[in-house]
Amino acid sequence: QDIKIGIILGFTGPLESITPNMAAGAELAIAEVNEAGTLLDGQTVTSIRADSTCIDASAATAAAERLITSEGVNAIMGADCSGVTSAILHNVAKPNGVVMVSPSATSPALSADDDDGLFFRTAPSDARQGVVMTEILMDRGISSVAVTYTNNDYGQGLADSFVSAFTEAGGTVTINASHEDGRADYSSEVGALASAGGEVLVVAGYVDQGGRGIIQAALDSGAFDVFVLPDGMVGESLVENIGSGLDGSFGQYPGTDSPGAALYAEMASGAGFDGTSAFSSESYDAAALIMLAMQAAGSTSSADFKDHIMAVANEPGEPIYPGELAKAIEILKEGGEIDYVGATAVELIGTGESAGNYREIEIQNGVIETVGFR
Amino acid sequence: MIVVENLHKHFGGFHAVDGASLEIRQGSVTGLIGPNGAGKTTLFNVVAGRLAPTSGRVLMDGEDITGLPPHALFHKGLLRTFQIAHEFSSMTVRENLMMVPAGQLGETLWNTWFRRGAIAAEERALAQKADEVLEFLTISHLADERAGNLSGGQKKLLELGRTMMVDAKVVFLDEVGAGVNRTLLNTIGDAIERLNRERGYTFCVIEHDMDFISRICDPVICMAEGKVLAQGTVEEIKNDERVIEAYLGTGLKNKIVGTTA
Amino acid sequence: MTVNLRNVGLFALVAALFVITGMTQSWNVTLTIFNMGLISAILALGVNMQWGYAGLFNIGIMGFVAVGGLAAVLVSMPPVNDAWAAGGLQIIFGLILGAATIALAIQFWKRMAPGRARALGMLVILVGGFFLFRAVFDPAVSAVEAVNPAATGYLGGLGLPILLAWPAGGLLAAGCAWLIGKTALGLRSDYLAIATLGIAEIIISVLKNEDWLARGVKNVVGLPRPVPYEVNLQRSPEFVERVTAWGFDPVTASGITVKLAYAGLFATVLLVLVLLAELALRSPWGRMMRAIRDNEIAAAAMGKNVTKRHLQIFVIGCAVCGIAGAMMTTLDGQLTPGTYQPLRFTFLIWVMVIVGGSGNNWGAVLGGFLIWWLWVMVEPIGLWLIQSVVAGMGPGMLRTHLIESAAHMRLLTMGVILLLVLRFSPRGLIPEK
Amino acid sequence: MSFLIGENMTGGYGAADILHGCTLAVDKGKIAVIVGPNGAGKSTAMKAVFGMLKLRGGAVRLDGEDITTLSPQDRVAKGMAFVPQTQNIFTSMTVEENLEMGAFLRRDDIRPTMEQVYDLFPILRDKRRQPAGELSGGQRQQVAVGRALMTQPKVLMLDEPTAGVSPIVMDELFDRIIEVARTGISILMVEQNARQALEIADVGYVLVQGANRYTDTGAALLADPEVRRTFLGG
Amino acid sequence: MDFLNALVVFANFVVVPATAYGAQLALGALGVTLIFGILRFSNFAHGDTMAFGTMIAILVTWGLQAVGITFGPLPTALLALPVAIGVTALLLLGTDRMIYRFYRKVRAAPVILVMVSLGVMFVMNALVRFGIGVNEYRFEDGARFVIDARGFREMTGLAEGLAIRTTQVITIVMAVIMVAALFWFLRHTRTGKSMRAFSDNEDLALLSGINPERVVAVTWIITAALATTAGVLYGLDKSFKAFTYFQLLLPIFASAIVGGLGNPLGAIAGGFIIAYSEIMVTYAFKRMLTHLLPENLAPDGLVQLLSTDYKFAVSFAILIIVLLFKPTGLFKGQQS
Ligand SMILES: Nc1ncnc2c1ncn2[C@@H]1O[C@H](COP(=O)(O)OP(=O)(O)OP(=O)(O)O)[C@@H](O)[C@H]1O
Ligand SMILES: Nc1ncnc2c1ncn2[C@@H]1O[C@H](COP(=O)(O)OP(=O)(O)OP(=O)(O)O)[C@@H](O)[C@H]1O
Ligand SMILES: [Mg+2]
Ligand SMILES: [Mg+2]
Repeated sequence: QDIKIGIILGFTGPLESITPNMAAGAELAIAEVNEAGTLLDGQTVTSIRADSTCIDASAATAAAERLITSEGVNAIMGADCSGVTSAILHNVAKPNGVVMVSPSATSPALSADDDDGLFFRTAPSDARQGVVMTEILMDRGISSVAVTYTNNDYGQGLADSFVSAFTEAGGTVTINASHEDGRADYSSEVGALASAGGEVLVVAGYVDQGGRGIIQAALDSGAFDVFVLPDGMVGESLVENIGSGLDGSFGQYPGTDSPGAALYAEMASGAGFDGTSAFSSESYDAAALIMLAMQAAGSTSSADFKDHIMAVANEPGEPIYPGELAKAIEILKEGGEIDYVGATAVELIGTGESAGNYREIEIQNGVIETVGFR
Repeated sequence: MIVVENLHKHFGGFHAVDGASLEIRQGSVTGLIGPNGAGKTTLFNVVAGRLAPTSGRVLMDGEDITGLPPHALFHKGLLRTFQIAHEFSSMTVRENLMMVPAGQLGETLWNTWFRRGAIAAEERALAQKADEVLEFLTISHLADERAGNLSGGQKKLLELGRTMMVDAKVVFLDEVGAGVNRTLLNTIGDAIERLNRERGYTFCVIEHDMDFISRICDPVICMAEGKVLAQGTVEEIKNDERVIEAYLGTGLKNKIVGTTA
Repeated sequence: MTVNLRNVGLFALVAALFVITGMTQSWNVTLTIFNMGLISAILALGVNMQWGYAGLFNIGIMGFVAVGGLAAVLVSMPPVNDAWAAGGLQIIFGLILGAATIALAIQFWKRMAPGRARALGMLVILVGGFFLFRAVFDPAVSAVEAVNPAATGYLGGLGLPILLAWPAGGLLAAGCAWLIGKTALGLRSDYLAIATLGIAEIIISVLKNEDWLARGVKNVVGLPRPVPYEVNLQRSPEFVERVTAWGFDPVTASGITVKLAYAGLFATVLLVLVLLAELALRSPWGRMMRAIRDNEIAAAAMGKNVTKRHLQIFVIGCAVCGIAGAMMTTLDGQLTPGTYQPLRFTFLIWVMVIVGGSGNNWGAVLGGFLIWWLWVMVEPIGLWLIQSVVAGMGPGMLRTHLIESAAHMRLLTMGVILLLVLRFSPRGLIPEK
Repeated sequence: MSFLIGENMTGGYGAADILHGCTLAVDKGKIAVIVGPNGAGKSTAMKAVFGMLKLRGGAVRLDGEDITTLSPQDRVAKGMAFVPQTQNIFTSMTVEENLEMGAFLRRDDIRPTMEQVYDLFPILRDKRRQPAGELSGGQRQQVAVGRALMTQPKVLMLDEPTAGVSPIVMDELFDRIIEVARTGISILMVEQNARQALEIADVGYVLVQGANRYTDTGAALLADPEVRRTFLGG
Repeated sequence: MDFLNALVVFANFVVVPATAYGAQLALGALGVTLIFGILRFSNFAHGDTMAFGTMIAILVTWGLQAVGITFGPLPTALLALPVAIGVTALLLLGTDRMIYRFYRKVRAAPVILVMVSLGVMFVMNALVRFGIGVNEYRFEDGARFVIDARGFREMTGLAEGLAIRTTQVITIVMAVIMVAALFWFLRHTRTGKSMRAFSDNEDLALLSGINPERVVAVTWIITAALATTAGVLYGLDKSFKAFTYFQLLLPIFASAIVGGLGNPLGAIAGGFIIAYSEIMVTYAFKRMLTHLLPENLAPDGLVQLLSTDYKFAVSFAILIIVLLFKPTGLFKGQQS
């Protein structure tokens, strides 16, 4: 009998350029498990993709309905954008009692939601990141920043939490302005940001969306030289596309000093995709968690394994890194305990969302270098 | 009935109507002639509220009606036809006529939902009336044809037919005759006279066919270059030097008119 | 109402599509699509009123759907008392101030003689009013948005049953439409279109950025439902007993039950609207509208008040869209301003109307069902197509590339099907007679 | 043998036929005038001759050659010109551009012809830079005829060229048509100003319900009291 | 108190970007307006036509770069442009033959054609994604700046910098040339006039011996040239991404309409109006005023009329206001 995992991401729509790498991440984990062939005594896992469109709640609901009631998936890896995620959760996953693990929905509202214990996310909470970012800035002696965020719940949540943390710590935010993804031109945003001034520009956006457009325009017009890059902005494609102009910019993204991220990036490039692309590693971890929890519960039924996700993700137990899923299955089979670390140093807290350990990075000579952990 | 006072209508720098003053007397069939581009249609358009005048006034029964919208003028009993036919092309000929009367019960949404019976009765009456008009215009067989498919002349007849659907006070006819068969035009002329006599309609008729004008119009006003050139009975106008020079000419046509009339 | 065999056949065909989906996929999937199909049909009906009856080219549908959605939040969510205390009344006062400024400016413009003094005076009023408005409004907004931003940060709603939101959505949309119509209906065809499109974008901007109103991009989730929750049904022994007795799985049955309940509500609304629309269309009112659409100049000369009629139909059509918008938000259970994209909420609806047959209510309804079904089903269809293509292919670059691009088949399939339908019935499936 | 002949034409727009075996012919340098009640099928017959309507029966021959299957465009190339009854000008283009479009297929110098048109219709010279859609009804008609004259055709087909044209211009127009015919161009026209038209016609057709009712010289038709009463308004 | 610096700030953040963006919009709008002017429908596939043309240009550019051909200080993509135009023209002609021609024949209403173009849009959308994927590509080479901010500061000794990109200059020059050429072509050449005649009255055009197929073909070819050029220049200046090109459609349509549909000059004017209004209304004048005003008067706030959140809304609001006063656009456009 087959295990089916649905991968619901916005393959068309505004996030279409990052979703392929996210899906590839999840499928990499699935392939790894199948390779081992030991999950639940040799069951194979198949994945089924579906398009959440990121923005169309109705279409996403219909797609999820199809995955669950027609294809009969055992769990869902997804969705990506918070709006469609909560629509799917409430309209399909909950009624049918199916576990959802989202790699990228970060809306704080989702934590407060009544989810029947079915919803988890490997993306860290926005609130935590704001604090970490503040610490980094303060340590660098920067006290005045301009902030721009992508106008969705991720961007706004992150910007809000950062602004409150930063002002509390004594810093000044000269402007806190949104930008829309996928727009043709960001001159007016950059104009306003430049006019407001600030030592650096915090860009709470997506690496190949408006965030990059803003940085490009800011560099071109000489408005800012240094940028602060939160998780959505850290990715190879940024450095590739912008180049040396980014040198000196810094930021943070989820990660510990565990070697997970590097391992994952390597595996990804081995499989032919960019593992550093936004939320790709979170996707790998989401899929891995689902499968490991199944193994731990010894069941493919959501009602059974939903209670094991926290346990496999957190201590105590043997730390598990990307590429070690076979080992993890082995341990679980023998009744042992694991602490899934994965590519993003997963640590689930509260109702099941990533605690958020962060890796501080800086761009030097066109390379993203890790300079510390927080 | 209708008094036009020192009316001007400018298009950019061009003065299409340039200080025209005229009166259409109650109960008359007034002819309006003049060379192409004299400003006749423009004058109609201003009177009927389609165009706002640059300056000047239009009075109806002593009331200033300048600048009133066309639908308001319709309700005051002022009707017009178009030189270039404006049929409702996707509707049938009968529907073209039935839509004309104002204040139909069924034009209110509420009634369409809750007073179906009354509407049905009204519709029957309207349809009958429309069929009478079509009969008169000799196009009964086209009642259910799409108006867009009519021949050029038939469209002109339909234009006229619409004005016959209601009780008008004053009707402006802009070249109903152009493209209409002359035999039929005579019948139309008779109808105009009859409506004028029996129902007391006042008419103002633009026409280039002098036979037609001669038959039914008194008085006749001749416009040229946006102004009133001459005014009088048909005979006076026909013999007016200025009118002959600007409009009638002395060519072939008049010879024929002379020999056959 | 003549029943035409071909039309019945078309409806049967679309019904068959749904049934086949139900049998090959699952009834839950079918019903999910069907429910949105009902809403789409209502939307198409609204657009058809404006375009099909009166020739108004409105591509701002998205805005009215969103306004309907907003109504759902404002009616059904519980009020946030802290937020009201923090600055609710001040916000209202600010808004009144803003409205008063505009009203004053308009009155001023009307009363004064044209000239530089008028322009200047108006400018002073507007600028002064703007700053006054911002001075009152901005602090209140900050105060409200600071109230527990993660969960609320807005004023909340009235806490009434969500079914009331449907007529409320219609009314709110009608109100907006009236304001817009008063100003913009002088425009024609494509110019009107882009103006309405712009207004829709403005409405969405407001919805996204005015967090005090409906939480902006943070979304309002967990709207109350007019129907029971599936989980509650599953927990109800009575329900479980009954459905198991009928041989159903309780989880599946609960999903179907809930969806059928929605379907019943939506279908009622749709049927009532279709009935009213049909009665209106097949009456002198409809004839007058068609006359106006055919030739405004002649209609005006025949005593029809074109402006007034345009406004009437614009408001009604938008109200219908507003009702549908409120229904859709109810079905989704959340208001997601980011969802409102012109492609999905305006152009797709237009496709429904045109493919169905503009000017014909039944056509619009049919188009609504068919196109929505396609919009959802092109994904698996496209996937299936690509799989059948690569099935015969050996492994290789092209094969991988095609499989990776499978998601884009959705767009391709949609495009091709749209073109095919339009090719074989260019006047729509059920044309205006 | 006639220069242009539409023989036994049968056809219509949809299912029902409008034309029932109608025949129209004109000799080189002659003027043929078609009259008849409204809706008789005069315009339809003209369109049929010009290939804008599919015929179910009959044939159209130009100078002995069968052109029944040619497209309107090809007929233009063969030297035919047509002024339709309605929508016969380019409203958004200036008067001068309208005339230029008439001469679209000509490669020689069109200035002299244009001057001739302006001489014939002086008002058009004043309005040459004005969009034709802004002209008065009669002026439009003049533009339409002018456009056709610009073609320098071998056959000129006119559908009610004088509708809405003032008497003085109408006289000019008829004069001019006679002149044109004298240069060897054949003229086929529909007229409701039938008495004036038949006066100058070499041959006249009375069309009723898509079929020929009377065919004779213009003068003979004018003299026939029955024809006068029923079709020419007495 | 420094007038020059204020001026430079304004130029750098308002004038230069708005002018370049305006020119980009204008080039796109020209294509839309041409199709509307001649074929009489609003072509929703235009954004994706631009994307398709740009995709070809990128592929060719990569090819050229691979064999070592570049264009000196100018972007190599300009060399690839003619090829891209050619391929796009073929695609459009093929589309016309297979799809649009039928609707012309049955004389479908413009709105049907709009829906058809929506279908074409979906297909082209997919073509581009199949062809090059959904990722973002930079394909610009050559000199990026005519003058950059740092260079300007060093050169002039001013506190503020001014940056002008090569692509911005090229775009503006191209836009001016293209509109002039198009205007001249439509007004003064036989083919151009025949195209206008065709759009005005198809039947009568036929009666004048105008070959409709030729008119249509020429229209599509010019459209291909306009769309590809616009797309490539935009991509050079910003970057190429299929989704963004689709999103460009709205401002492009807005530009074409506010200028008056069917009028090339209107497209240009419209592009600049949209661009300037987007940028001006949401611009924060704080920095400029800090330079202009004495220190004690320097503003605390941003001195911004509306936050950038509303930039799209504002440009549409301005568009609506313009239309209220000029119901068919600034340059008296056509109506369908
Ligand atoms: N919209 C317009 N813009 C510019 N000029 C116009 C416009 N409408 C009419 N004109 C000009 O105004 C003049 C008067 O036109 P009008 O239609 O009133 O003439 P008319 O007397 O009705 O002529 P006809 O007998 O040919 O119908 C004409 O020279 C015409 O070119
Ligand atoms: N496009 C069309 N589709 C269907 N029927 C049409 C169409 N055009 C004309 N007809 C019908 O064909 C018949 C003949 O029309 P035609 O235009 O040939 O008349 P005509 O003799 O030119 O009349 P008129 O003197 O009024 O111009 C009319 O009864 C008309 O209703
Ligand atoms: Mg006139
Ligand atoms: Mg005719």
